[in-house]
Amino acid sequence: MVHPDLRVKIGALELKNPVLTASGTFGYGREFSSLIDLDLLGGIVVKGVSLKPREGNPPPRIVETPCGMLNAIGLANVGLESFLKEKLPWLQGLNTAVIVNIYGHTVEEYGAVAAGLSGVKGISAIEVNISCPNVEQGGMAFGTDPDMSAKVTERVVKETDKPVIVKLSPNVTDIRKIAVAAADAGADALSLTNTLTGMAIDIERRVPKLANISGGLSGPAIRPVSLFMVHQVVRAVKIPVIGVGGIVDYRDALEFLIAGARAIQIGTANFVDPRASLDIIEGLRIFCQDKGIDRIEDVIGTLKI
Amino acid sequence: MVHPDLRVKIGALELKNPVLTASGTFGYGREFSSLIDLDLLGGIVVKGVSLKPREGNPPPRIVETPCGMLNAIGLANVGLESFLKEKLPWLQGLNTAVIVNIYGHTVEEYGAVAAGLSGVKGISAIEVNISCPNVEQGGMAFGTDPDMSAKVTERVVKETDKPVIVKLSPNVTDIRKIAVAAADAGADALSLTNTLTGMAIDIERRVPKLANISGGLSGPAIRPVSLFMVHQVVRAVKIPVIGVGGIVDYRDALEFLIAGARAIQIGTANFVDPRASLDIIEGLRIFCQDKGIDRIEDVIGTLKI
Amino acid sequence: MIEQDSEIIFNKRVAVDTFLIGLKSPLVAAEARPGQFVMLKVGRGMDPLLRRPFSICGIREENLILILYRIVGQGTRIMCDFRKGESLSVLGPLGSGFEMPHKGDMPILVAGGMGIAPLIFLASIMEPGSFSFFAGFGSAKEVVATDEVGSSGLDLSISTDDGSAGHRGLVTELLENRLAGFDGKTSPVVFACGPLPMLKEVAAITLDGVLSCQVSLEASMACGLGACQGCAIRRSSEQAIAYYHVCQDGPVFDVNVLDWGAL
Amino acid sequence: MIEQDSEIIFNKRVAVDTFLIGLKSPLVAAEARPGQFVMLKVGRGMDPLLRRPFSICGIREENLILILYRIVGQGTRIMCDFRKGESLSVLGPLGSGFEMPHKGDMPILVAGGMGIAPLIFLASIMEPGSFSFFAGFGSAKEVVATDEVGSSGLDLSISTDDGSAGHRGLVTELLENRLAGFDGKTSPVVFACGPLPMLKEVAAITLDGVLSCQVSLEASMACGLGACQGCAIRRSSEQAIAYYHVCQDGPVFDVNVLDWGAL
Ligand SMILES: Cc1cc2nc3c(=O)[nH]c(=O)nc-3n(C[C@H](O)[C@H](O)[C@H](O)COP(=O)(O)OP(=O)(O)OC[C@H]3O[C@@H](n4cnc5c(N)ncnc54)[C@H](O)[C@@H]3O)c2cc1C
Ligand SMILES: Cc1cc2nc3c(=O)[nH]c(=O)nc-3n(C[C@H](O)[C@H](O)[C@H](O)COP(=O)(O)OP(=O)(O)OC[C@H]3O[C@@H](n4cnc5c(N)ncnc54)[C@H](O)[C@@H]3O)c2cc1C
Ligand SMILES: Cc1cc2nc3c(=O)[nH]c(=O)nc-3n(C[C@H](O)[C@H](O)[C@H](O)COP(=O)(O)O)c2cc1C
Ligand SMILES: Cc1cc2nc3c(=O)[nH]c(=O)nc-3n(C[C@H](O)[C@H](O)[C@H](O)COP(=O)(O)O)c2cc1C
Ligand code: FES
Ligand code: FES
Repeated sequence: MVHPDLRVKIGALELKNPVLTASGTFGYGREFSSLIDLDLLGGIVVKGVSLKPREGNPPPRIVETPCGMLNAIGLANVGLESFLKEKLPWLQGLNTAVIVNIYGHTVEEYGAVAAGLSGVKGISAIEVNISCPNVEQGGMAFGTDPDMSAKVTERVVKETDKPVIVKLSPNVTDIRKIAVAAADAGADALSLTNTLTGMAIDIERRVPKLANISGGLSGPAIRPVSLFMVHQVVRAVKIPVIGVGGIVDYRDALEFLIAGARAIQIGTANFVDPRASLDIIEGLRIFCQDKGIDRIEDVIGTLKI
Repeated sequence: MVHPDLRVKIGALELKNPVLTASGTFGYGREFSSLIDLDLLGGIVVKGVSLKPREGNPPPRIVETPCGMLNAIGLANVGLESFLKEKLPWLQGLNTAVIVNIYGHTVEEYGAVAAGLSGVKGISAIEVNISCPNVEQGGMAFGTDPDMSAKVTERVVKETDKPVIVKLSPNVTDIRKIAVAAADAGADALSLTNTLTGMAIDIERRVPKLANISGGLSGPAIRPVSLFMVHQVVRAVKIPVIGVGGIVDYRDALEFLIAGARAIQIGTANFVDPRASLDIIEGLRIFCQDKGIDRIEDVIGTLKI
Repeated sequence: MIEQDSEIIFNKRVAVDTFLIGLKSPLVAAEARPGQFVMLKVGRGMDPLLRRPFSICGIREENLILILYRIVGQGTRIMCDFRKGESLSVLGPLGSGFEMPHKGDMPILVAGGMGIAPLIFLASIMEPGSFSFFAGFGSAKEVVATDEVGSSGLDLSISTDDGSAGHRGLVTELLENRLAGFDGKTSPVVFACGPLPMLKEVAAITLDGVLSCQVSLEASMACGLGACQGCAIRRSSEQAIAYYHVCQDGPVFDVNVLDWGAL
Repeated sequence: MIEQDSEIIFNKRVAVDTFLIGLKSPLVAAEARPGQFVMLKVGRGMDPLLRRPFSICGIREENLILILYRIVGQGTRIMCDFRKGESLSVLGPLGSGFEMPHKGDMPILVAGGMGIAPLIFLASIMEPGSFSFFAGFGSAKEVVATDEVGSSGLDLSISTDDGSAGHRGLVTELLENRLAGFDGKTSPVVFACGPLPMLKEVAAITLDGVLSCQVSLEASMACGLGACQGCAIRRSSEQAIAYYHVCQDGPVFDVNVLDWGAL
């Protein structure tokens, strides 16, 4: 049997395989470099970068929940300048797609970060995290409002020459509305989902377990929710969709690909098993071989309903 | 140490303890009667009753997911008439609160079921499931729209003399809006949450694992999401809130009580362990004893933030 | 019906990927009839979450229930690591069980794979020699030796898909051969359990020949108690409520009451 | 740093609710320094999901790492059931480790409860008699005998909260007594690990006395690699990035660099 072709295209972005690591769960790649060969990955989505450095939320920042975890890191990051100076050069030495996840507190900030990454060598695409609080609009998240999602998308697309992936929040009544808004505003692709908002309480001390009160739920627990949203969005927009949420093995990855995602991201699973993404790539390869499938592209969107 | 007082009041409804069994997970009570003493429960919420009998969705109807399960039962039930004739008489023999969960496809249907239960002996309250598709409005669920939620609530309140509990869907951008709408429309209490919508795919056959394509996610996986919504709603409305979602032991129950829920419902845990609700009652009792708490009421809403 | 923590008395491999577990569950054992099943809590944490249904394969020494199982996924993989002395929550006995054959009937037991489990229990309470027992497996290494499962002396005719043991071919062929030999003096009554394709074939054969036949079915289950309505299966007749619940109305059904086309 | 499946060579109870597990992890063992830790995958399914951090308590026979742990919750309860021959994924060695004392320093090791684990490792590579070692426990039945953990001959002074073994009172009292005895010729350097209240007291004592002191801290961790930023802990100084990450910048910190008020 020939070696199956795992390459996928996300619009203009070509990946050697459909497996990316999710933002915030893989640092800047380097943290995992002594454990796995990063060049085998389809790509790395780095931790969200903001215009200015951010210290993040006070601890405790994480807590485990059944088959999942809550995090309230608070988008701690080194900021655009340090990212370009201290983190990017190392990433440029890799032979895999590097996607930079960005966020801002205002449309302008999003634009400024996108502009700062525009034209920079070694960045394959920009992923726009629109699931963070919008201070301008009184604390509502951009990602829960179609108009604001469109505004952010438009601005980022205008400011950069890179493919723009808009990352959607699952905490909405109808994710298709946000998806369509972002697509119409010029997004090249969508990734979904980010975390579901959740909470846990310390019953002894009667305080929230996270200093931030609530946090984002990730891990296998949320997989059915993310998968359903991917299923819905794939049928609502024409641009490519990247599936994220609770994927821990190649079978989970296949669920998203079959539903129509053109690539997938591995988040929390990286903590459980640093080799998870490589094992998934290997699993997809073997699956294709066993089934006599030449190209992983032939699996994408093959759900029968 | 004195015996702690576990009684709680949900408006006019008095419960011997805050532990109810959740609709759809406990049948009509009788299914569990040879396993546990139902009279020890705070109450039983029976399977959703509709005006006419419903056969439900084709199988497969359930599938397990990490720390949870998806169900697409399709609200199979015997219908109002048979419920009153065949199921209720047995329930009337119990010494615990019986709450009847109802749903309809139109506002009128909700009203008709509520009217049919009005004045009937042995029914302590009505729980209105507004998380099902609204055929009149083109398939959107009542429970995701504040106006429709208010309309259904108003009608049910008008048609019955029983306390009305409105059960909210978590599949919304801001559950507080729906909660406020239902409260303003006259609901006596709210219960939340129902299931999160999710999906699973059979990768061998490339079909959804549920015949209905999507289903409702329940179980420990969703607990952080339900808890956060309870936390939010308790702070947004003045009427009592009942917490539901992923509770499997007394510690989970305490998280909801501390967040401000005045009672809790046990759903999926009944399948895992038919004694779950009784163990939770016992756990709450021992917790109170150990901490020297006289009344469980003193635990409710004691979250420090 | 009861839910009780039950001590594992043994858990031994009896064929490839196939184990027999003995659970000390006196109250379940006292009530159990062939065709009934139990729901076992196999996970220690909450993953896997739900109980797993297993037919009762036999009762030993009044208080032991035997379960024959094959490793197919997460839950059964956990089970095979269980050791003597550990304990497990057993919920049961559940479901309806087989209706026993009448005097003068000639019972024919037809098993596919793990479908042998409830039929071993059924056979164990019937007169030796008074029935036929056919069991199909994939290959010789999957064949469960009946003396391994405490039913020594059971006269079993085996088929395997690859012919590595017994008849080469389908177990339904053994059934058909046997039926061809009937003289009309005794009436054959069929008891079948196994994978769906096999049961469909058994249904076709017995419906066609207007023979009495009971099949034991599987379905995804959450409660096992008739409470969740998760285990629905389509009835043949057109009635207000179109579904049976496998856990409560079954798992054993008369072949006539099901909508075989919808299965 | 490496991730590898490691065979369990033994897993024995050494005090009440306290176990010592020996894992065959040659690559981790080869690199490990006192104060470093490993992340163990303890769940078989996905509940519990995350790895659990444990200090390395010692290295034996070049390829065995020892972990001393106490049952406190779901993960450690699963661990204590692990048996010889099973295996476990080990990720490590992680973190910075202790900075070794200089010649002429007088090391004082101060442990509370399971905080003894990394200090046993530290003591094992220091000259016998060249340091003091104080360990506090709740009561006698929690006391870990050092020869049980392969460090026989280790001269340990014990305190217990209830006085059932050794000094009655806090282990920090033993530290204070010892410090009172210093003559100024040698400089005491303190190494401490234990529950936060104890570490705060050690910090107060050593900061007050302007003594060199390293503490090993705990935090909730997801990755252990510096990738998730989950294990943040407030720095004392005012800088652009206000947090250290316990997994990467620690778990061992100089007492001066932390914001003890925020802990
Ligand atoms: C009434 C009844 C009696 C049964 N008796 C026995 C018995 O005596 N011995 C025995 O070995 N098994 C029996 N089964 C099947 C047994 O319940 C499943 O094999 C078991 O639940 C699988 O659990 P798992 O976690 O290992 O597999 P999972 O990880 O849950 O699933 C692994 C694979 O097996 C399939 N599968 C899971 N459950 C079933 C099922 N109920 N029917 C068909 N396929 C399934 C899944 O679709 C999946 O492909 C019975 C089932 C029922 C409903
Ligand atoms: C760097 C480091 C080294 C450690 N070394 C050891 C060691 O050598 N031996 C040992 O027994 N333990 C050690 N611990 C603590 C150990 O990681 C926890 O006891 C373990 O993770 C608990 O897992 P669990 O599933 O049993 O408990 P859980 O069910 O997760 O929690 C049970 C209870 O313990 C508390 N708890 C859980 N984790 C921690 C933690 N990290 N710190 C404080 N409280 C916690 C929880 O809040 C909860 O109240 C170390 C922790 C760190 C961060
Ligand atoms: C610790 C942590 C930090 C995260 N940080 C970011 C981030 O900076 N930007 C972002 O878009 N998503 C972030 N996410 C979300 C993940 O990228 C991913 O969407 C989510 O975790 C769901 O995938 P999973 O279930 O595979 O983890 C973070 C998730 C975790 C667990
Ligand atoms: C099989 C099943 C059937 C259900 N049927 C109903 C129903 O008829 N009406 C309703 O309001 N909720 C129904 N629910 C939702 C539960 O009452 C509960 O809100 C939900 O399962 C979350 O709680 P849990 O995580 O404890 O199960 C059903 C849930 C399950 C699992
Ligand atoms: S499994 Fe719940 S009704 Fe059959
Ligand atoms: S545990 Fe992830 S950064 Fe420390």
